[in-house]
Amino acid sequence: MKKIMNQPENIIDEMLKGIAKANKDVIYCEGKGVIARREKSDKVGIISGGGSGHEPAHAGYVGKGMLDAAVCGNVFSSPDPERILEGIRQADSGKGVLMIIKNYSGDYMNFTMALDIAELEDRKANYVIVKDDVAVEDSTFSTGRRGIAGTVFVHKIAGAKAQAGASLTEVKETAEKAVQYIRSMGVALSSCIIPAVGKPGFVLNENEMEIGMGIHGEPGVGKSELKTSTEIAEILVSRILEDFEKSTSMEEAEVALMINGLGATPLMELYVLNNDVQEYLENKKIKVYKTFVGNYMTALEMSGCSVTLLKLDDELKECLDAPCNAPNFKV
Amino acid sequence: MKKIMNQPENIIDEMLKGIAKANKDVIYCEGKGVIARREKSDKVGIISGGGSGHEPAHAGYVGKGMLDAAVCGNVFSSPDPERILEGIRQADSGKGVLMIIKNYSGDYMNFTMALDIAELEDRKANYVIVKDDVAVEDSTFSTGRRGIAGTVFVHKIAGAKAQAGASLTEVKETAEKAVQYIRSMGVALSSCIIPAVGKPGFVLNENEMEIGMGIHGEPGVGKSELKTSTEIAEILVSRILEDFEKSTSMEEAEVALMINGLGATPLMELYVLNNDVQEYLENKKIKVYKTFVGNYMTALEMSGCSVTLLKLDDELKECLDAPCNAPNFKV
Amino acid sequence: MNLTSKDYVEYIKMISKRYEGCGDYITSLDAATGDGDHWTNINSGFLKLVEIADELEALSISDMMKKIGMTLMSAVGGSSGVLYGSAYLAAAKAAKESETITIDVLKDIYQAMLDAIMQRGNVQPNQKTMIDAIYPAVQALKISIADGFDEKEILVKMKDAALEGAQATKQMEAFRGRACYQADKGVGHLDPGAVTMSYQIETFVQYILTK
Amino acid sequence: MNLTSKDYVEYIKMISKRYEGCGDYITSLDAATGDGDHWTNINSGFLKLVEIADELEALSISDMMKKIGMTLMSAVGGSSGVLYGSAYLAAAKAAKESETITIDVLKDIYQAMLDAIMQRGNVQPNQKTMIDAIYPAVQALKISIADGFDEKEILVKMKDAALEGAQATKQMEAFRGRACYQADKGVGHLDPGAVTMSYQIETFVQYILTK
Ligand SMILES: Nc1ncnc2c1ncn2[C@@H]1O[C@H](COP(=O)(O)OP(=O)(O)O)[C@@H](O)[C@H]1O
Ligand SMILES: Nc1ncnc2c1ncn2[C@@H]1O[C@H](COP(=O)(O)OP(=O)(O)O)[C@@H](O)[C@H]1O
Ligand SMILES: [Mg+2]
Ligand SMILES: [Mg+2]
Ligand SMILES: [Mg+2]
Ligand SMILES: [Mg+2]
Repeated sequence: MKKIMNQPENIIDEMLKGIAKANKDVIYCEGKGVIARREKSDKVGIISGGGSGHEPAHAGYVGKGMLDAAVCGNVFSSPDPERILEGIRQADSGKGVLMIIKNYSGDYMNFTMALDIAELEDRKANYVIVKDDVAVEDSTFSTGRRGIAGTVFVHKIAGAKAQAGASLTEVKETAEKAVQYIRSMGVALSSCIIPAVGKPGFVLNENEMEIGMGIHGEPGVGKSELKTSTEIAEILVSRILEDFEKSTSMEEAEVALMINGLGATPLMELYVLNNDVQEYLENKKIKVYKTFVGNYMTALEMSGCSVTLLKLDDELKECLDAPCNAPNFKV
Repeated sequence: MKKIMNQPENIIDEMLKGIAKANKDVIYCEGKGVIARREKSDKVGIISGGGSGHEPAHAGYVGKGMLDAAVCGNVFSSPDPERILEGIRQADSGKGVLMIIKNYSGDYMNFTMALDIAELEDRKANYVIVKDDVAVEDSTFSTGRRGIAGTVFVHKIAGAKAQAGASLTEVKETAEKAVQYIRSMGVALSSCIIPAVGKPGFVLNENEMEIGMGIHGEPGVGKSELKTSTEIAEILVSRILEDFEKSTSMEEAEVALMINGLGATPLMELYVLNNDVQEYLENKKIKVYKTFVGNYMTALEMSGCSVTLLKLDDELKECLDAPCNAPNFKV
Repeated sequence: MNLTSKDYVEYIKMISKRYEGCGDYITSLDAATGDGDHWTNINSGFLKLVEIADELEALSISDMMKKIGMTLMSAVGGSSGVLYGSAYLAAAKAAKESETITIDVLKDIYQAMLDAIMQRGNVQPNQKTMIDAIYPAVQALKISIADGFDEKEILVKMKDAALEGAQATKQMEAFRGRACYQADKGVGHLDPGAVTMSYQIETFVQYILTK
Repeated sequence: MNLTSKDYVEYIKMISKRYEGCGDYITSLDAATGDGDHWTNINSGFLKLVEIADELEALSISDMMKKIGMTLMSAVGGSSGVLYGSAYLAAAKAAKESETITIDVLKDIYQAMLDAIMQRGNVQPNQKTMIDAIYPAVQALKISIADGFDEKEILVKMKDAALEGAQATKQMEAFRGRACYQADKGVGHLDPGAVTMSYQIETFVQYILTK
């Protein structure tokens, strides 16, 4: 575990200071793990957050047209309700706040606890839960699917809707629609080390990959020998499309595509994969409206990637295209 | 060497296809390694390029306000003159083309050879050579300093100047000024593997770092034990400032700062370093006008970082702030 | 039994000591099925309580429980922070009128804690969580009070139920939390949260019995 | 000697064969002081020439040299592509009027190649580059022609000078190319470009002498 850092226990605080020093449009609420927009605006507030280690998620998405605040916990650890409450306060202009939660029970519990307290302060707040990872079976009984890179699209959609002046109910409705229309899946070529654990969550041989892992070093649904980019594209996209088809037709669909790097994978490889994914989609007569290639939702120094599709309609397109000033999602 | 790819010999071609598929504003000139803007504009053309493996450099900087074309060779291998000539042709609207060359003798020879041929075609072209790496002694006798991450600032400055309608001579002059005002230096925590070589250019123990290495896996000026972020900030910035002082005063200077990741280093660490670098600069009473944190000039899967300072005057500030539409440098 | 705030704080110190001594073991449990931070979370939370022991001692039972809840919630983070936080906040409500902790107050407090965790976590027993230690303990407590056992017997039955419950998680499949993403749903591994919860209850009983 | 284009193409085939056989060795030289691709570069370039052998054979000496230069420049890439490209383009100019390659034409061709590389690379002898093989070879060629040696002796002297020159790079410090970024400037290692250049010259001489 080799890192550019000082005392490990200060890494999140120092990171957040570094973020605020890099971006004059945000402030860092020290001791609260919150990065918030400096400019307050008269609209529904949008916040997101969760454990750290996924940078640029979530602080890199704070900016006009996207998030009003990001609440950051320790590495892969949900922030506590007090921090989230601070995020809600920062984002609330009186029109209410929408919280975008990734579907982990730790996040769910902390965010909803904060919501309970916020309501005691007479604040309006509500939430959507992103569960885009099709590697895991969906379920209403257990926690079900994880939220992974697709969350970034929900930030963008909700942010644009709020910026356009929609009410909390409307913003939530559109964000919910986006959640319904997003599917992701990933493969890892190497794991990552959570400082507290000190050893990787799974170990891969030189010619192995892990299919369908999460973004916290937890193992996936299975190992396989390392496949070519063309094969990886097929494994991921076919599974995603299959899952879409259970609830919505993908015939002649238009989509936004995200090829997301998990942290240590060179952009070169992400572009090679993009080439294969787009060819696969073209063969399936699915039209790619917009493509995003880069490190959007990472897992420390994990190498590998995920593919996300967001099925678009006119409203979602408009939200996706709306101007955005967040450092890591400029439109 | 684990990579998301198909046949290794096709990786550059497939990457460039993937880039063109991700960005509808550019075209890929197949067989020529050139990514060029689709929209041609009546201004001085700006091109850059070199070996691949530095993504998003250089194709990610093709866009309105920055490069008109990027010429891409094989991994860490200069593109040949024919490819560069294609880049010149793509960028030339009749007002001439400025080539931004990183100071490697391979690049220098291929770009100037292309320039000789371009002149036979009655095209006006000229070049600047970026040599920002203060780890290596400067020299008029040998090749001297390498060009590294600071090159991205030169792209931006020259691109803005050209966009503003300046002549080839004027664009070159401003770009030269930027080159004079840029210094960089880096450390690596792990090396990278050039596919053709199959083994890393240097090997580091678990508690070692390499100071002042280049961006091709070549070793640096020395190894040391792994230092803290605060110490790394001091090592790099003090050396950069010392070097500035040889030719220009840094008292009360204003600078643009780039904290560049080499490919596999999590953003978290880059922000921690940013925090330390900015504190160091504050103590030295140097004002940071703008900060860029991210993977701008990488070396495959190398982990580590570089720090770049660009000393600013009014003209350079204006150029830095000018709108820019390149996917990896949106302003 | 008849505990004051001062007594409860003594117990907090005792459990914190115990946690300090079992770091590697608990960490290894969470590393096997989760993200490995459960011990760091819970240990840092109780260390924080020990730091503010003087302040806690001076409070009423209810206010002390509330302060413990708020402290754990913000100091611990993750899943267990909010769950313990919710539990102690609920305990504060249940103990609103109580000047000391008698066996009946204890029953109300534990019941409130159990309900709060089940509600916040949206879990049932047998889903491989900390509930599987506290749920059987509360059942044992209620039944043996109703059956008229003496206090010592009641407490021992409660403690045994908690320890057995924690051991039983080994065979369970996880439905919540990180373990449910494992291919085997964590079967074959103890749930770290259930183990630390059983320590809470065991140490509490030991404290009273050796007092 | 009196070589036609066909002869020269036979020599190209011979040197390409030789390169094919020494991949590991040349790669290890460039891996030690550079980026390890020199053999891939040069080998792929000459394979390309062998592929278009029929086309080359049919050209005049000058046109053949030009075609070789253009082909190497675009097929090889890196430093050696543009250097060999420049060299052969210069050779094409020098051989403009020549129908065959005599010893005097050879002298002009090699001199032109040497000048082109030195100019394009901005290098002098003793700077640890391919120049250090071709420069002494051209010197030997010129002197031994002037001294009136017979052709065989001239060729052998030229070849020996090239081989010795390549060996001498081991002690030199690099001023250009990647080796100059090494802390020791590459001292103690042969320059890969000088070695492959010496093979060019040696094989050329062998071809003529065994023809
Ligand atoms: N939804 C839930 N309801 C009840 N307990 C839960 C729930 N989710 C997790 N837990 C408990 O929390 C423990 C893990 O706590 P901890 O490691 O501190 O948090 P995290 O899982 O966020 O890293 C699990 O062992 C389990 O007992
Ligand atoms: N400026 C130069 N002038 C002459 N020869 C050079 C120069 N730079 C490099 N070389 C030669 O090129 C060889 C390396 O070629 P190659 O590995 O194909 O290119 P690259 O260095 O671009 O990877 C060196 O060994 C050296 O002989
Ligand atoms: Mg955790
Ligand atoms: Mg090379
Ligand atoms: Mg945990
Ligand atoms: Mg080389």
